[in-house]
Amino acid sequence: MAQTRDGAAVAGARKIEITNVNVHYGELHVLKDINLEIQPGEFFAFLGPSGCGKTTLLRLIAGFNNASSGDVRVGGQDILAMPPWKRDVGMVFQSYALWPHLSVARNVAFGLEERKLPRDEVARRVKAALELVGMGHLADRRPSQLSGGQQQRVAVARTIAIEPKVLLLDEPLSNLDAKMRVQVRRELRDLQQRLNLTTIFVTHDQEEANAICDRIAVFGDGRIQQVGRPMDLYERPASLFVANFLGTANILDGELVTVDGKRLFKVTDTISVPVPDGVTISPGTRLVFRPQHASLEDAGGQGVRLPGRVSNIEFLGASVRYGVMVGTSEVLIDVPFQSGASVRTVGADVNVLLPSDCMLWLAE
Amino acid sequence: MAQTRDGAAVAGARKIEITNVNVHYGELHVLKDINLEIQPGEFFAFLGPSGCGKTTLLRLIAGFNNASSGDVRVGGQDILAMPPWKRDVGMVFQSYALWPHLSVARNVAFGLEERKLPRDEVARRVKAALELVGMGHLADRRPSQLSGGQQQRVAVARTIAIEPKVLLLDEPLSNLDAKMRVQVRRELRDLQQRLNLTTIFVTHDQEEANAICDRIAVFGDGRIQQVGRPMDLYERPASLFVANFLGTANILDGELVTVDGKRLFKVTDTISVPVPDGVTISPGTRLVFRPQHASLEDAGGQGVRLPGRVSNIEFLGASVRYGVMVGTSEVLIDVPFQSGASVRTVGADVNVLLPSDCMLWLAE
Amino acid sequence: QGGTVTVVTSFSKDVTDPFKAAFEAANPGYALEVQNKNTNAGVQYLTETKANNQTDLFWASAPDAFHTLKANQLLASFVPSVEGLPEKVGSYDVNDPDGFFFGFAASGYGIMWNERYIKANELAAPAEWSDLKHPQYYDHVVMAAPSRSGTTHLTVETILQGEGWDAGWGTLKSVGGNFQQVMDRSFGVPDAVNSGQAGIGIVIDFFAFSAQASGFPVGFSYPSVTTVVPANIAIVANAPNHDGAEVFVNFLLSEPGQEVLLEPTIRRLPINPATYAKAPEGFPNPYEDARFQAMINFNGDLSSARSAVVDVLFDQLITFQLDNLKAATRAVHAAEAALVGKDNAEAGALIAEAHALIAAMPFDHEQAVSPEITDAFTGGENKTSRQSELEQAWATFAAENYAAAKAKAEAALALLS
Amino acid sequence: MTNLAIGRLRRFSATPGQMAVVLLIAAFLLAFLLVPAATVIYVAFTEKGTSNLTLVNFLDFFRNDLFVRSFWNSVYVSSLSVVWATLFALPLAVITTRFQFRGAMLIQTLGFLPLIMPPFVGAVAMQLLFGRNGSVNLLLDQHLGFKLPFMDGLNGVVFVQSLHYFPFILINVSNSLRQIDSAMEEAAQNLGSSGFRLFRRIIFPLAMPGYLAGASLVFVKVFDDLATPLLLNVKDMLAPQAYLRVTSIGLADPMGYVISTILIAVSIFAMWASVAVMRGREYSTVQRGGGGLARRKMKRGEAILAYGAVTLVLLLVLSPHIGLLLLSFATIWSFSPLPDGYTMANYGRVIGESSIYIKNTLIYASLAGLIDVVLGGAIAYLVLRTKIIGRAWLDWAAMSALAIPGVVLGIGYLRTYYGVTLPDGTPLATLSIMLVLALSVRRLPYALRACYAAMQQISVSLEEAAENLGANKRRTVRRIVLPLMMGGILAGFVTSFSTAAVELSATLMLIQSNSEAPIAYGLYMFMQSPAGRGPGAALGVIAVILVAVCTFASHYVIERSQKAMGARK
Ligand SMILES: Nc1ncnc2c1ncn2[C@@H]1O[C@H](COP(=O)(O)OP(=O)(O)OP(=O)(O)O)[C@@H](O)[C@H]1O
Ligand SMILES: Nc1ncnc2c1ncn2[C@@H]1O[C@H](COP(=O)(O)OP(=O)(O)OP(=O)(O)O)[C@@H](O)[C@H]1O
Ligand SMILES: [Mg+2]
Ligand SMILES: [Mg+2]
Repeated sequence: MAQTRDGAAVAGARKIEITNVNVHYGELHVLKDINLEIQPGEFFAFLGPSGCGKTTLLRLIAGFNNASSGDVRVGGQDILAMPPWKRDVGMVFQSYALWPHLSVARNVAFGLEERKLPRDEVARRVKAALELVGMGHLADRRPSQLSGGQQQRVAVARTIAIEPKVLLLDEPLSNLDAKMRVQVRRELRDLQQRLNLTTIFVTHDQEEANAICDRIAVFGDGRIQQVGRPMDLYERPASLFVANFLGTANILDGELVTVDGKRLFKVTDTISVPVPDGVTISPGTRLVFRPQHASLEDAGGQGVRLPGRVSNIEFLGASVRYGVMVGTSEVLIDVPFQSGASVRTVGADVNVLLPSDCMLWLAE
Repeated sequence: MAQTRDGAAVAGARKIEITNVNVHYGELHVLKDINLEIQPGEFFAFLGPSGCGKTTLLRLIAGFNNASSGDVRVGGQDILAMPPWKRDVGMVFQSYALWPHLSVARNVAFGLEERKLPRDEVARRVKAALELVGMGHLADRRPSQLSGGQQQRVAVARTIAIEPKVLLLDEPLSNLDAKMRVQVRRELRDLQQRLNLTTIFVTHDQEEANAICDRIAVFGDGRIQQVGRPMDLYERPASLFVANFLGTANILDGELVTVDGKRLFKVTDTISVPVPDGVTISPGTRLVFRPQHASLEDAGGQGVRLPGRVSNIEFLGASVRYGVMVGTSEVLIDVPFQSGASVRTVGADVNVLLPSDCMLWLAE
Repeated sequence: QGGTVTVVTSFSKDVTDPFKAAFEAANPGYALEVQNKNTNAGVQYLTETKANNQTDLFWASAPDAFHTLKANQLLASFVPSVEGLPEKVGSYDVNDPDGFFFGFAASGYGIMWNERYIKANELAAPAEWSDLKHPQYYDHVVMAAPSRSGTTHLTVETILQGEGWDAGWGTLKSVGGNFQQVMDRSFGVPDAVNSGQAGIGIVIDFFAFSAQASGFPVGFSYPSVTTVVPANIAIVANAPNHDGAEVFVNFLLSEPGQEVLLEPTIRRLPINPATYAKAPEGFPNPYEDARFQAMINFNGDLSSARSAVVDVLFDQLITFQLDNLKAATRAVHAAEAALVGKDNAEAGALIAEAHALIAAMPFDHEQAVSPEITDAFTGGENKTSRQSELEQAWATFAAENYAAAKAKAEAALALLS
Repeated sequence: MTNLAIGRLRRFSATPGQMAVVLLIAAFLLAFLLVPAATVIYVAFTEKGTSNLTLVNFLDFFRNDLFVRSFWNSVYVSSLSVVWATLFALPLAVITTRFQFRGAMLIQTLGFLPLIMPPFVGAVAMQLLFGRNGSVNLLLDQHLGFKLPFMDGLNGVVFVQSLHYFPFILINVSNSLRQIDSAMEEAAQNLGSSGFRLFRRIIFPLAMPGYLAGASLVFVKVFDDLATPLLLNVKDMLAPQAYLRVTSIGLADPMGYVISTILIAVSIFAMWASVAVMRGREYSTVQRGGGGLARRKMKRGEAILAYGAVTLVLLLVLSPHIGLLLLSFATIWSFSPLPDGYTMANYGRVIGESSIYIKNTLIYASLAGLIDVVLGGAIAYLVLRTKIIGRAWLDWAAMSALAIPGVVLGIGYLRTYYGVTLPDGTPLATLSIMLVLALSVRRLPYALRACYAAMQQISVSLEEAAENLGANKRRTVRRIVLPLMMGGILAGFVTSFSTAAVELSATLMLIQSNSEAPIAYGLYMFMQSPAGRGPGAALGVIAVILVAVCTFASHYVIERSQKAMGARK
């Protein structure tokens, strides 16, 4: 399980309270009644589809958007009336926003110089921040002479150099390769722990969110859909939207029928799944399960068997993802990949084995 | 296994041949002796750490960099002397490069208008391209009114709208959420198949590269380290660099000792691994294996057992990643995660079980 | 049928418009096309366009411009049909002896002042040239540079010929010590006086008359020794409408043409004596007023021989040395004021030396026309140094003398206090 | 080896289209600037009275105290004028472009007016207000018993020049500021920067192309300007010295042209220096899609301060126009704080004749402005976006126009083109198109610098994207570059247009008839007589209003296109 912090407020860490916030861009209602409480020193993630308002909320906290209503408190202080430069909220911009006229080192030094730190202190911290993102050797370049990923790392370094009390990271690792990403996010996590920063991290990489975040808020359509610890969200999504958004989910539509007093979820005429007791099925409720929770063997084991035919095979590295036509829907099944193990071929008839404790019954 | 194309040249598809290319930025030698042949209609990926020269090579093909030596042929034609606009090579820029003064629709229409297509044809194709990336409803916005991911999708739409013979995609999906990314990359793959485009795709997401690309070139330090089909690269990396870069790899250092006439790879004083016959061990050779190829049970099974202690646990969604201290190195072991299954705790003593056919012996 | 008569002139709209109207009314079928350029630009324009001349007439004040044009064969000779025109006005010939240009009006030089200005500064209205040397006018007087204004050049030359080379320069420098500024165009002088930026200006009469006519609070007086200068018109060589040009010249010299000069916005002295009959009360008449006859012998040849020398001398000794000259003059004024009522021979001698230093000239009147010097300005063969070297030498001479004069005056002042 | 050579070759080669443009521009500059100017200025290199080539005249220049003093005076005045102009311009530019500020457009227009001060009238009006017996000093003397020498000596020239030419900085900096992606500012604020420090460290450096364009124009223009020092009767500066020498009859000596040559050399050096400062720097801020161009709201205190500053600066810089307006309604204004009486008669006198002047002015100035932005844009593009050999020479040649006095150019035109005639015998030089060409050559530097600054701020990747989608260079320029630098182009057009509208010296030399004359010529004719002063002022007011309306219109367009670029919020 991911290590989760116990959330105890450490001296200096700031709590972020967002109450009933609404944000409009002109006519467009972008954030709708956002309520969120982020604990002091928490590493918090925003997840959500493209364009759902994550950046907008970060910009609001940093002071670059106006709320049409609602309150934002940081460390107990209402900050909406405060100018951005007084908030001590560091933000890594999604667009980097590096200054083209300054070298990498001077970009990073900027915030420190604004804080009037002594020169050698500035130099030391610039160096440290750049080392942290593996950019120490390019300190004298101009941003335009850097690759995309290098620019992104400078943007990260520039913000963490000032060690703000609140750190807002807007997809700070999207243009980095996996190795670098893991490395930088570890460093970020360490820094956050060491300095006890309250951190909000926007990412599209769920694995990343799971790996380093204490809690996650899932955004959808300008609202917060669910807030919780990574595993909870994955295991107990509150809605179809969340289930679907967090990791791949197979979703089977069907209707409730009662045969011989037993409740069945009828997917097709020939395929039905028994509904466990205590589950309420209303119209619109779907059967949801994860690809890696089902398996393809017809070997014994508790659970439901759905007959199907392999329609697609994708190699994911550590596992093989089979697309299996069950009735008219394709479900995805991940099978761990073992070197030399035999791989089924497209068109093969298989049974999808579904452990009953892995079945979720969710409505929109 | 991923479906691979058979690479037969279909009419119209262009082959890309890169011969002995060197590129400098001033003094900096960025690309070193690049040789690469990309088959007509192939979906080809560039993988490599940040700053290794992927974008540089794409820009060279598109006509925005100069080679200090070497040749680039597209469809048999030397294109280095050709101006960019005659190359029919569509590129999605890593920085998007959307035009701020034009609306989304006009951004996308640009290339079509340049081709002097009739108006309704332009409108139709703009619509189609925007729909393809899920941006149909925002056609009238200006780029500055879009979220980061939306901008990125417009950049993709703008390039695919012109259906160029060669498509260069420079991290076109990095700012999209997983769902959207899967959807768009499917569409890209379909388009590529349908129009038989030769496509180069730069990505940092190895899963992505594995899932949709026919072949991958791994870049490192301005050179091509290895070219091959995804599974081959994963299974048979040519070097430590590639093994390490493609997916997580556990790397154990050690030295060859011969005990009782049997060759052993001595990792620590107490831990040694028998070296299979036919493997040559030179100084610098390491033992490499993938986290998901090892397991933690001490249940029977062929292979090598390394004693260790759980030092870290990370939840990855579909599986749990254990860090296990073996001697002085930490190795990572992925164990598929089953809801309700018991999870080991940090500090527990375990054995790492290593099937002998999963061991790789690689030098730098 | 008469066609368009094109005239290049330096006269302002206020002058040309009434003439245009009167001429076109008197000569139906003719149209007067006025191209307004300042005198120098006009001369240069004619010079540059001579190959394909499109201009019929050149019409301006400064006689030297006409001399230049004549020398470059850019003018056509002509005998006007108008009768009864005099030969001379004041000490000047009215017309070019060779018939290349004709005086159509005369203007006298005098002193113009702003009534409000002199009242506010408690100055007396000056009447004579010599008054302008008086310390009370320090920093109140303006004048145009002779190098920039042909009419001013004539005035300077008149003074030099009238008083002699050394005495003339002495007067000029004494007055110059009271200058506020030296203007680079003749109209700048009345402009400064009209607006009250300067109190007193040395100007041609009509500037003052027309300013008075426009309502400005200015006064004007002719000094008892004054000079009157003609304003001229000439037909350009190869004029496209030569006949029309002749018609205009004749009109200009005829009575109807001359009467236009009496308009309040123009106010120049007609050249045709008959016209004075129609002049308003108090209008000066150079043919009867004795003051204009005072200086009879104006040597035109001498004037043109040394014109460049005089202009450059004026600039180097006064215009570009104004700060030094003023500083010396101020010191002398202070010393003289302190000396009043005291008997201090030593101080008196020092002051006299200071005066002499200010008045001193780098060379005498004979050298002024010697080929060694004049050729430096024309590029002739006899020059011993280039113009720029001469200028540098004269400027140094002036600067050193003024500094020395200042030192002497200050020494005198120290003795007196 | 050969490959390497090909690589090099590729880098330096240009498309045939670009070559053609270079040749065309070079031909234009040669025909309408260099050759005409050379026909006059070559005298500098000859011995007087002969046509022997010599450099002795330049030696004389440095041996002559007056010239050396003039040189340093000019340097002093130009440098100080840049400082003051900067102080006037920056607050206006920042407040009106980076903040939500009511009346921003109006202020931009008003701040621009000083540039369109017609000759003579401006100086007269200034003297009436600030002269040693101007309104201010008369009032001071009356009430406080002392006077301030605003307009005396070199510092007077600095005062007038910085008021006159600060719009160069204003308009170019404003345009640069408009181009700065708001994310640049936000990132700085996020890191704790605000207020003046934010301006000094981020905003101003990013607006550097515009500032350098403006400041170098001010420097060079003041260095080369002869009218203002002469009208203030300061003669020991370089440009007046050149003018006095060139225009005095009988002084056909080479020194005037030697000074002109030195003026040109200094101007080119200053331009070179301003470009050298920017070399190797990046200013394009459009990254990853661009964040839009937000304008901040001002807080109450800030707003009061801002309005106060703006009002103060405007009052100061518009004082000549206020004076002009008073003068145009005045009966008599002499040695008094205000005119004696007011009348409409001056307007009555000019209204009839002004329509022809207005028409001509509009035609000439807008044609000249158009030619200028076309040439300026093309040169800027060649310099910044291509590697064609000699592109910098085009730049410098065009800039040298600043230093060539109008009379010299006018004479040069007559010398070069009067002999050339149309089939019907009309000399080429008498066509009014020649006047337009002369005006456009003289104002080309303004448009060029504006276009140059604008282009420096456009990210090259935007052009690359267009080429990648099949647009060739020409189409890329038309569809991407031009729209993006529209603000700069308009800025250039407005400066060229409005200053061409009041240009006099070349006009006076080339104008052929009243019916073809522009308004500046009309002004000149009036301002030569005492009675003409009022009507002249009235005509001046008409000219100012006319140009102001055009300026306002183009600001309106800039503003709208900026809105279209999509401001956040
Ligand atoms: N204009 C430039 N001048 C000098 N060096 C440059 C320039 N542009 C890029 N580089 C350097 O060249 C190298 C390759 O850059 P490139 O953009 O090709 O990397 P990349 O593989 O695309 O990296 P990323 O994944 O981070 O985008 C980098 O180390 C970068 O710093
Ligand atoms: N200036 C603007 N004017 C109008 N709408 C805007 C503006 N900026 C953003 N939007 C819209 O607001 C919504 C939220 O944008 P936001 O940038 O917060 O999304 P996001 O969650 O960060 O998305 P992404 O993951 O793609 O970056 C989007 O639908 C976007 O189109
Ligand atoms: Mg975002
Ligand atoms: Mg890249």
